Amino acid sequence: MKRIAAAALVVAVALGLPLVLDDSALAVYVLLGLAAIVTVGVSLLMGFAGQVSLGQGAFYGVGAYTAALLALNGFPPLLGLVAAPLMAAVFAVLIGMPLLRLRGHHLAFATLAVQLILLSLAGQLEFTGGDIGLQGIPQFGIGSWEMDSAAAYAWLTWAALGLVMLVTHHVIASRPGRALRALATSETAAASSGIPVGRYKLVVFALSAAFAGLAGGIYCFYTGYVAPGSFPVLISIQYIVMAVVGGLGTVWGALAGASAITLLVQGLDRLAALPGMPTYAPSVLSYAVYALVLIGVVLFLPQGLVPALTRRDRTGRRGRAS
Amino acid sequence: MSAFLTYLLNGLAVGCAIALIASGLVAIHRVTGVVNFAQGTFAVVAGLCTSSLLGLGVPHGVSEAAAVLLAGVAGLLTGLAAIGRPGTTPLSSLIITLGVGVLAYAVEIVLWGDQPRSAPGLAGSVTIAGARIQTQHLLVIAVTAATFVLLALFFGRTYLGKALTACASNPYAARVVGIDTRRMGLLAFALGGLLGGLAGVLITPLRPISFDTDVTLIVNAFAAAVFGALTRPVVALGGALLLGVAETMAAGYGYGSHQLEVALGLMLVVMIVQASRRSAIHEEAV
Amino acid sequence: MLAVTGVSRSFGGVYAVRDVSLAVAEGELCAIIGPNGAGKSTLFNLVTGHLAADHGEIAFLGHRVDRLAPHRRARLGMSIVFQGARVFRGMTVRENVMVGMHGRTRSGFVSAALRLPRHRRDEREIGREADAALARVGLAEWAGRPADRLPIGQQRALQLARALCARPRLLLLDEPASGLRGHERERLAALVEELRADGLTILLIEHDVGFVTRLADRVVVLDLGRVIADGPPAEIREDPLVLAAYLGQAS
Amino acid sequence: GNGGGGGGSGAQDPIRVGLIVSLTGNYTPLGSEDKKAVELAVEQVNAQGGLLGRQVELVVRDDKTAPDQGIVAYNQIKGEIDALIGPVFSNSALAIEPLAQREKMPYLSLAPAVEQVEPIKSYIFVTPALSSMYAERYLQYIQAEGIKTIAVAWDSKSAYSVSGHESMVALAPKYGVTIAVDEPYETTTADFSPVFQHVRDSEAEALVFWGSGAPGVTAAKQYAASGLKTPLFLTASQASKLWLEPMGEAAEGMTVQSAIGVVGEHLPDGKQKQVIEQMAKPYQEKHGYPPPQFAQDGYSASLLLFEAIRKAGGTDKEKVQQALETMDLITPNGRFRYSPTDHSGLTPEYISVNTVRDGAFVPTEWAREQLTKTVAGLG
Amino acid sequence: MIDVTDLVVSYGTAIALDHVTLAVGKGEMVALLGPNGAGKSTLANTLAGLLAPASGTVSGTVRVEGRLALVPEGRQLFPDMSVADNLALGGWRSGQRDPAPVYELLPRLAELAGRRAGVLSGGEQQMVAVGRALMSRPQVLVVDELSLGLAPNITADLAAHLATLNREQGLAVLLIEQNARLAFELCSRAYVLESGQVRAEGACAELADDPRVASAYLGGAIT
Ligand SMILES: Nc1ncnc2c1ncn2[C@@H]1O[C@H](COP(=O)(O)OP(=O)(O)OP(=O)(O)O)[C@@H](O)[C@H]1O
Ligand SMILES: Nc1ncnc2c1ncn2[C@@H]1O[C@H](COP(=O)(O)OP(=O)(O)OP(=O)(O)O)[C@@H](O)[C@H]1O
Ligand SMILES: [Mg+2]
Ligand SMILES: [Mg+2]
Repeated sequence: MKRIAAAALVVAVALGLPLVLDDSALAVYVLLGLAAIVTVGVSLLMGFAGQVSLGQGAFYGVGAYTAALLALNGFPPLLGLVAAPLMAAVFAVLIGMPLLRLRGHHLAFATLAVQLILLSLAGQLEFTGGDIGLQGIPQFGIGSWEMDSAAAYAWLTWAALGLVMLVTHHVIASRPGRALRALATSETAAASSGIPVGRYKLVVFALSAAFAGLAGGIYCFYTGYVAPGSFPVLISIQYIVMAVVGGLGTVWGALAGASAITLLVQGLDRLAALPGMPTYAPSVLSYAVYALVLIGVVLFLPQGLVPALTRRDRTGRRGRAS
Repeated sequence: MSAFLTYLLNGLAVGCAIALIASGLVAIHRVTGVVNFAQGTFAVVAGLCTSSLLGLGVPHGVSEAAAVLLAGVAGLLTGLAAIGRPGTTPLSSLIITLGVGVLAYAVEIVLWGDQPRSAPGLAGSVTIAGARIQTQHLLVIAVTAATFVLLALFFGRTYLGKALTACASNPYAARVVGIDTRRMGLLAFALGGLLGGLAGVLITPLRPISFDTDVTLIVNAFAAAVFGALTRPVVALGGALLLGVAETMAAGYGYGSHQLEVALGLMLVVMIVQASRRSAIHEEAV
Repeated sequence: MLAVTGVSRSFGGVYAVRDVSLAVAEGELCAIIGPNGAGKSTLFNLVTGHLAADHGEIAFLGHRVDRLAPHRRARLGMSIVFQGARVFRGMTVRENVMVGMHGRTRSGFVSAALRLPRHRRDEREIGREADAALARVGLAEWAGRPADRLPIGQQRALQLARALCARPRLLLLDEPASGLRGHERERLAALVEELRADGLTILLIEHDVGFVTRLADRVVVLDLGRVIADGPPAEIREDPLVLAAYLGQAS
Repeated sequence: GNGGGGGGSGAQDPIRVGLIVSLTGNYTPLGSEDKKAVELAVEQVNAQGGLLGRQVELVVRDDKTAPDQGIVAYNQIKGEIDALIGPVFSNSALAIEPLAQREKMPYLSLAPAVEQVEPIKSYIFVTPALSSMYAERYLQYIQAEGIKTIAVAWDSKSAYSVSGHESMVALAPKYGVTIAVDEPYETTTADFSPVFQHVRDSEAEALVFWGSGAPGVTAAKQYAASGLKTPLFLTASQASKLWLEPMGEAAEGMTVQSAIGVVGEHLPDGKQKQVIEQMAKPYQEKHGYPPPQFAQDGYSASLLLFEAIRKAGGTDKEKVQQALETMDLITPNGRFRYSPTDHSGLTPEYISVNTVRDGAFVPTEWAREQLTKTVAGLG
Repeated sequence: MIDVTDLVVSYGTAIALDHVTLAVGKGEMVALLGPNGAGKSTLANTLAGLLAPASGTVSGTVRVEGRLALVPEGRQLFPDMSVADNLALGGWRSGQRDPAPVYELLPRLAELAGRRAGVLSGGEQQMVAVGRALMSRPQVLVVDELSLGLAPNITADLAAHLATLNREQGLAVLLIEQNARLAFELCSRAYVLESGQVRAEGACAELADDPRVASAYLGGAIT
């Protein structure tokens, strides 16, 4: 009961915030929501199914380019937004078929390589606008209604995040979710229980890609511009950091991690921009302080933020059981 | 023919430079199970440090040695952060090394500024059977060959090397037989630092180094190291050479703007073929 | 029910299983014994599909299964309890056992994500079945605990519950009693007898000769990858080949 | 300055200029130079009593070399600034562009991408010379040197060199030049021997190398070691100590383009030289090295913006935009003449072609003549 | 050799050993019985210094570096190293690196010397684990399951060998063993641990007569 109340509170705050935030805070709010969407996928993939992807940014990019290209070619934006996650998922299935034979670090490298290759291609191909990217993407809208306020994008983003979290929550607590968690420990034992390991890995890979693709679709309409520079490899690593900091293996961890990292980065940025800061303030603050906080959190809360906050609750229960 | 040889030799040299960074990754992972994302940083620190020392008039040799030692110390400090606290999982350690890499940006910018630096190395070039290659490249090849022979002997043949390997193979068992895994881990990080530093001082004359060059360095090295399952130096060397030669060959035979795709794609294919030969039951076997 | 014909498997020059043929009849409890490294576990892996045979045929319920993936064979009704503990980390005991039902239910990602009625129905059934299996192996009061923190004995019981949850036709047990103490061993034996009485076909690997003698209808002895003896327990205990290779002067 | 002497201007609000550049991430080395230069320009104008009697205040934000962070930064400051000097990373610049245009924010971009001003958006202006100008200038030089066949190497991952290469291909026939070898490479390329090998096997009389950052040094060093006799022509990205220092002796005799500001000391006295020195001297004093190209871009952008505000007589955004569109100003980058049909303002005449001599860039004979002609008209 | 007084060990909030007092004298072989989850492995790990006690003391020769060897629960080999290397590392403390004596005892291991330990069969791994512990020439050996997965003849050989070492070199042994009969045959004394507490202790002969111990550990039709 307490959990439902807490969740309801979070939802109310999330939906209420766009009403009170100004444009600059809204921009952060939207990007935070988008990062959280991708991170939920990373958390599902890593924390539950035990597969590592260092190339989640690639799916983000595929989603963004898909929506952008459709919109620029005159298709309705809604179609672009629906196609973004689908295309990302299809792409994930295509590359996943060979790549998911790899495990652990090999898979991590393979996904990283895919992102590098994709970025390289996007930077050179004609129809993706090369290194300059695609400009002038129309606003999102349905029919004649056009979405042109940042608050509307915030709602869209956070509604998508809510959807993604709900789907994830439903999946992990069900038959397919248990199968995913099982194959993370032992593929052989999972197969012996009748789980089609290869297919499940592919599906979860595609699902997490679809999340990233959805975020990418929203991103492209929100910024009106996509370019290879929007999806650097570092962004994929950032998602993993967010998932780990928030706590792998919990749905809320992704949101907590994305929020913590985004707000930390923005906070340090504001601090560095204060008048009277020395010239090296931006680099020192955004590198050194960020790094120290990150190291501190990982060292002292190795399970991540959410498990650390809810631990008391759980140890209590375990104590009673024994 | 001489064109082919040129591409081959230069590709090998490029691969060797990658291999040197990869060697540190392998050394650290083999002992601690940690993928050290700060490995590129060690090279950058050493590179920047050499350029400063040379600029101050410190002679060649001394500058490079000092820089390599400094990188070794950086490695040790990284190790203290990454594995010093008991109970840190390899994934947490990985994130910590990422953090250390970012922290290093700040230190490097304050000490050396944000502009790229370079250092003079061996000038000139050598002609081998009609193929020209920079002298510095030859030096890289020679040092890499020596390093890998020593590493392979150390890990494969010496008792200490085996004890180090045991630490990551099964940390609990290592403690059962009395190996101090933490101390061994720190030793590995220091070794990784030295290897990274060695790579840094050799590369700096070839390409300018700035605080964020570590990303480029680590990506290639990671590819090579993963090729060797992050534990086998000689296979990692093979991966690095494959990467280097594939790049120059791609450029040489008409895919100059798709070098990266060709090289990475080739590595992926080889890895997937290797993987489909193994079955899950063996990988899970304890 | 299970027919293994002329199956071989080698690992880089080491013959783990060579030219083994074995037929198990419906309802039979067949034990496989043999020295360490004789190829018993390898044979199990070949039967369940975790390893591919170099030569030979395997038929189950009249179908050739050699080319089927492990999960397909599981769905046909094979369940295995591995030699090593393979519990799923990060899941509770009950969830671990629920995984066993996977092959017998159908609701997938879509119905889970949308919480369709079918999903609810399946979840209820899975839960019921898992609880029954837990009760049967005596793990009912451990249901909510994280599975990876269980003591060895309970982990073995958990694996058995998971296997039972799949309602198999053929159950393969690889040293199920190892690590169990007198009391628990006794309970396991009783459970196996009960399962057999229910008509389940069982293949059992075990080094505890007493355990085998009590339970098995038939004992197959492997040595160096080959079958060296096959017969009722009493006969096997006297077999000079078996005495020399396996039992030693101990029995 | 015409706003000098306004001692009592403290009562008036300062003029607030936004500056979004990369202070972290890949483009830090460029962004930090831009920042230094803009700060210098602001200091100078304030020391002269400010603009229209008002002090100029700089509001700096970091785009972290990422387009989305550029948008965040812009949203943060758009309410408080009167005009914007924008990112050096073209992806960031292009991401901010539609927002600035929609909100009628006068915006001087530091990124050289031609897409910013083609098609023209009324509030968007570019300060660095476009790569097409550098391409044309080189072709003029090549024609003057009597070279007929060239090889071109270009970084296929850099928009700047991709468009430079395209312009060169498009303009070559006009100057009677054939491109015999057309050689793409990648920013991460570590070995250029294939490029040199292909040039060696061809008829090319010169190799024009498009690229910036690390490849510029790596390739030039390897060129020196390769024993290739075909002369190497480098573009303006190499015209700084960042390239000269690591090259050392090996750079001697190589041909390098640059903006006019780099060779200020070789110009005849006059307005252009004066403007260049107005920046170069204090910059050198403050930071210990001559201003690199990016610094000159930043400084030029500041001068253009200040002049526009002066002409507009205030910070009314529409008036500033109009002032920019009729701008005619001499800056360290040369003479800018923006017009409603030209938002990049520069022409190839303000580009020099130099040889490296004793570790410094010295205009070639041809360039010296050309530049003298160019500046003669400026007074 | 081993002196444990009032030992308490816990995992987080769960107490695994609750004021355990126990001793193994020089040249003594002592059995440790108890149901699954009693805390036997926890005790073994604490003796080997791998777990820190929450309170209480562990003293005796155990504390002297290199005098105690442990055959850990679950074998715990170095899976991707060869059998020979696994054995050699067993001698890390003692400096003994020649596995010949172990090969003599367990000839099967000599055949497997070059094989990766991770791909061995369960029983073969157990042999390596026991061999590795013997490599360090300990004065005290703590065995967490001796016969686990071993063929009867091998178990018998090993038991005989331990008895010989005990007789000839005064090796002290703390034996945790699933087969209580075997344990009682081999040892002179035994402790019974239940729920982290010592419930019974005494000479094996006496304990075997205790009806509760007999029914729980020796009873039934199964041997
Ligand atoms: N992947 C592998 N590579 C090499 N050898 C292997 C591999 N798997 C098993 N073996 C070898 O094959 C032989 C048979 O192993 P298996 O596990 O089937 O034995 P087992 O009869 O189950 O023995 P135990 O009773 O000890 O469990 C052993 O000698 C083992 O070392
Ligand atoms: N890492 C751990 N974290 C939490 N609890 C643990 C852990 N390891 C063991 N326990 C608990 O401590 C208690 C004692 O476990 P221990 O492994 O010592 O038992 P044991 O007597 O060796 O059992 P077995 O006969 O099955 O080997 C058990 O209740 C177990 O669940
Ligand atoms: Mg076995
Ligand atoms: Mg135990």
